Amino acid sequence: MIETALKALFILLYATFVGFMFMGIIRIVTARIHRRVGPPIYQPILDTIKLLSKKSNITHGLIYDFGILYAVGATILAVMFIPLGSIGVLRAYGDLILITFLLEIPMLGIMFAAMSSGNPYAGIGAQRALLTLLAIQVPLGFAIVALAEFYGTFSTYEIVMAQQTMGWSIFHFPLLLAAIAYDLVLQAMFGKEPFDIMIAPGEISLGPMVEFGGKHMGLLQIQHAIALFAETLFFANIFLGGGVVTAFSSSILNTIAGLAVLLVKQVAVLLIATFMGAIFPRFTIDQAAKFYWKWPTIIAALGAVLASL
Amino acid sequence: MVDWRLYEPLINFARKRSMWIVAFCTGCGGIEMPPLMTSRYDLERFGMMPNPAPRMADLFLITGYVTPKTLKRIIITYEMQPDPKYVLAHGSCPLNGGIYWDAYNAIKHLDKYIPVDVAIAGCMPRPEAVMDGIKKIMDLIETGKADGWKRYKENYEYYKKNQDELFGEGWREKTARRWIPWLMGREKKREEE
Amino acid sequence: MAEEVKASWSKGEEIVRMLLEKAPYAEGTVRRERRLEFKVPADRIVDFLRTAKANGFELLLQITAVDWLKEGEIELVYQLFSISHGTHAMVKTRLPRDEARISTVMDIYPVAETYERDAHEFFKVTFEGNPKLEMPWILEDEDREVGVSHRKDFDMLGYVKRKYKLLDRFDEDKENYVI
Amino acid sequence: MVTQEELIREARENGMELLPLEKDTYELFFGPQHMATENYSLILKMDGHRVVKAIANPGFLHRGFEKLAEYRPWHTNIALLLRICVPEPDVPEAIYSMAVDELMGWEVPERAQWIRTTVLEMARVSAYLFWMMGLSFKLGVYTAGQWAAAYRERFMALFEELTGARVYHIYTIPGGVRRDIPGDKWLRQLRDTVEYIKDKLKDFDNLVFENYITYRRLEGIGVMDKKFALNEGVTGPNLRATGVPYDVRRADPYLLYPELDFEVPVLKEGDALARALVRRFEFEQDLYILEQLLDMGPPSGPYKVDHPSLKALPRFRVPAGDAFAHVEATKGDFGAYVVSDGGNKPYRVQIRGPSIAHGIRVIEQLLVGARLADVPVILMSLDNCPPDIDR
Repeated sequence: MIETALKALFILLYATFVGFMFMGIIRIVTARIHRRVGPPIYQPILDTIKLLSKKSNITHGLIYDFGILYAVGATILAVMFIPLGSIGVLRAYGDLILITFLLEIPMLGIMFAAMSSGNPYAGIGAQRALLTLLAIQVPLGFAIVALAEFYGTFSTYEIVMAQQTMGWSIFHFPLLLAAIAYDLVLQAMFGKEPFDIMIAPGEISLGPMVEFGGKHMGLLQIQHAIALFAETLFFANIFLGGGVVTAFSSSILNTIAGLAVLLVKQVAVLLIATFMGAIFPRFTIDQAAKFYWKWPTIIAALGAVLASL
Repeated sequence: MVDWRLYEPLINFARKRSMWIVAFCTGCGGIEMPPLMTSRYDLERFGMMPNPAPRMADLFLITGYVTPKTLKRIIITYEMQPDPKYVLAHGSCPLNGGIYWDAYNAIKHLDKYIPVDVAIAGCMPRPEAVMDGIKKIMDLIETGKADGWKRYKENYEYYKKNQDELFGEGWREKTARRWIPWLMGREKKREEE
Repeated sequence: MAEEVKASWSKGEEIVRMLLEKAPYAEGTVRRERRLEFKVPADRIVDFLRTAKANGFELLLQITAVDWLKEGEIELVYQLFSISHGTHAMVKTRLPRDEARISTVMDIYPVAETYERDAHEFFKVTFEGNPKLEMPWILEDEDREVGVSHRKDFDMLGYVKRKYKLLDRFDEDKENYVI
Repeated sequence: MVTQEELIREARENGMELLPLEKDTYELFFGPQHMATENYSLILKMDGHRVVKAIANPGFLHRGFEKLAEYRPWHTNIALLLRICVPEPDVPEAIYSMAVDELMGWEVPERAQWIRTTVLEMARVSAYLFWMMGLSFKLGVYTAGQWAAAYRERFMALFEELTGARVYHIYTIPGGVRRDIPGDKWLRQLRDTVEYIKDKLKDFDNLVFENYITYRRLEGIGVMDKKFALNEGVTGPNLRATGVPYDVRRADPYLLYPELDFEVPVLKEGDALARALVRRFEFEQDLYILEQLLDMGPPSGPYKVDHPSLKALPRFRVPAGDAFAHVEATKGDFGAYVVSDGGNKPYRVQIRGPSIAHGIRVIEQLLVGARLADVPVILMSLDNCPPDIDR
């Protein structure tokens, strides 16, 4: 029992810290593409400390506070379900679908809070966020179905283990298609161009986040960090082979090596998203929905069909 | 109870190195903001970035002259920002009117209406001068001397008196309602017919 | 030299002659190459602008109001530009200063609505038929009530002193200062 | 439970008026504290994400230039009037100086004309780079925007060496320019910069102007036709995007433009994409003009008129009369109307900014039916500059 609690604590701390580093990496890499120096890598941590230390001079009621906690809680729960190398706390038979679902829940929490603030920009942002969620469901579902068909299981842990013998998922053609579709979906989950429609600073002033100040925004930053970690980790696990290392005799060394392998894969996923975000303008919401229901859906569906054959 | 004063240096360091700016071009100094934020002078090195929403911003850059019409919005935006917040007046015009010293529609002394922490003189101040001003405000934050937000609370009567003298009593409601008849106008006429 | 200048002016003279034939109530002169000037009585301005638009003056660039305090008149200058002729034309008309009323030219050049709002705000010229004159434009309501305008008799320095509570150094005679 | 009638009656008794709210629409205050508008406000009535009605609310930048100019001597006004157009402050200087030149009856020396033309073209190029930055930021291609802002800095440095100031140059004065070109080194630097920017133009093409998503975003929004544009006083690239080849540099030539060889790009579609592309082609033409000017080289001679009144500026007087001068700015037709009564101060100065036509009626009409996401893009494609409107 204590061991599990310690594991959970470790996962939480590790996810938060690495998530913040990921946010720093995104900012630095973006700055280098812009030919700038960019902030130090620990900048997001400073931002969060500052935001948490601010005084709140306004609140919009219970839902406004609760929505944020809901988002943070859902993200932490998602992290607990994803196998982190050989460390895992919660495991369920159908956790492939569960995790996919849990990774989208935070958006709903943010939306509750945004809607209760009464700011029209937040309302528009929440509408856009909902539509984006709706748009990414279809390709996401097909990608998950392709995985489940190929490996014959809904368990993330078993998929990771199967990849150790069969090779990474992306080396199988049907799953490569699913991975491409999932990567396009990730772009929207990270909130990067061309699908950063819900925040769109030049259009609706950060959308749902427009009313959050001080501690609310600080908690959202933490949530964002953990979510970034969870999303990249999930992708690395199901498509890039996960981080299971059995080369060393000591299990601690194996774990550390597994984490390092995972870290490299996660950063790779992150960099692809950053590079894509740097060169594309933003879609409008209707164009984005049409796009998601067209190309990624076709690709993912093709993958699912090929996987089941 | 946790003694938060223990963490004061860390918090002050975070506040100093992570100032988010309200994206509000109040005057011609707005033209120097893009060079400051982009590749040439890159203020993101110091953790500063423009933020579209005033609710999570710390630093209010008053870029250039301020007209009464803008000042109303500046005051409202300033009051929307959560404490602690800092104001940096950019250029000669917020100091004493600058080149608009006899203009009927430019504020002459900004610090009568909202507290100003650091003022940068010049028209227009070079980006280096702005960076110098930002360095100054960072020092002030570290030593806890950037207390404009406290002054605004303590001397609210004084600031409110000056604001009311300039705009007339009840200017907030008046400004908020000013456009309602024109937005609704056409519909109202149709009902009368 | 003089003949060359004359030759380049001849096109302008042609346009003036053509317009004056259709609008005999106006006076027209050629100021220089590509600059024409017309003087029109205030009650015929709509007719004249309609004629001008039909004859190639497509763009209305600005409506300028000039306050001639000594004469007690306000001069309105309609800055027209003709893309087909490549010529700028000023159409000038004069109104009495106390009761500056003129009919709008919105139905000829719709953009005049904006310019007329501007002239109404700063020179208190009333354009009959413009629905948006009373709409808030640049000035705030409290300034409008006090009577801020760009007319020559508006005491700007006194107003600034009263409004912003400035020091006495602004009393210096501004006629005599040295740069 | 309180009924609606009771509420209205209670409000009337307390001296208030309740206006009927519509259920389907809501009001959105777009600016002035907004990233897409530069201290300019739009009041939008929205139905979902479509705009039903738009009202422009200018005046946040009004300083009363036209009144202030009557209180300042002729030369001091240059330091004042150039603040009207912040992205290209050389244009108000140039038109005011040209109008005063006409009143004085001065023929500006050739060297001064060359310098003025070069400065105007440099201002155009830097303003276009600034516009590219704005468009990229509004579209979301932050990379291109950052690059454009960095390239603009090269022109800022050149301006600084020529005039001594980065933004407000106060360089063109009646009768010529304030000081001479610093030397051949500056000309070489200008040529290098022009070649560098020309080289980098293809990066912008790849990132913005040939990008599939840009086309999707810009195509078919904010459409104007020829008749509408002429009626609404639209000038500059916005008018040329509707198929009217009106360029002040061709229609009413000034300075050295009659001797220069350049094209006036014209497109017919009249939508935001056409406006953006016209600007992009003009940017190329401006670089070409700068190259031509550099090939021509500055003619020798004085850089300003040799006139006794220029030596005692407080006594500088202008004969009575009026003059109109206009130039082609990146935003459109920028004009100045100057009236003198023979005194040492102007009797009346009116500056005609192109945005006074674009920013009020045109925007109010183009925005009806647009999506909220298109609002910043339409604003940017018209290159609306609020200080022009407010003055």
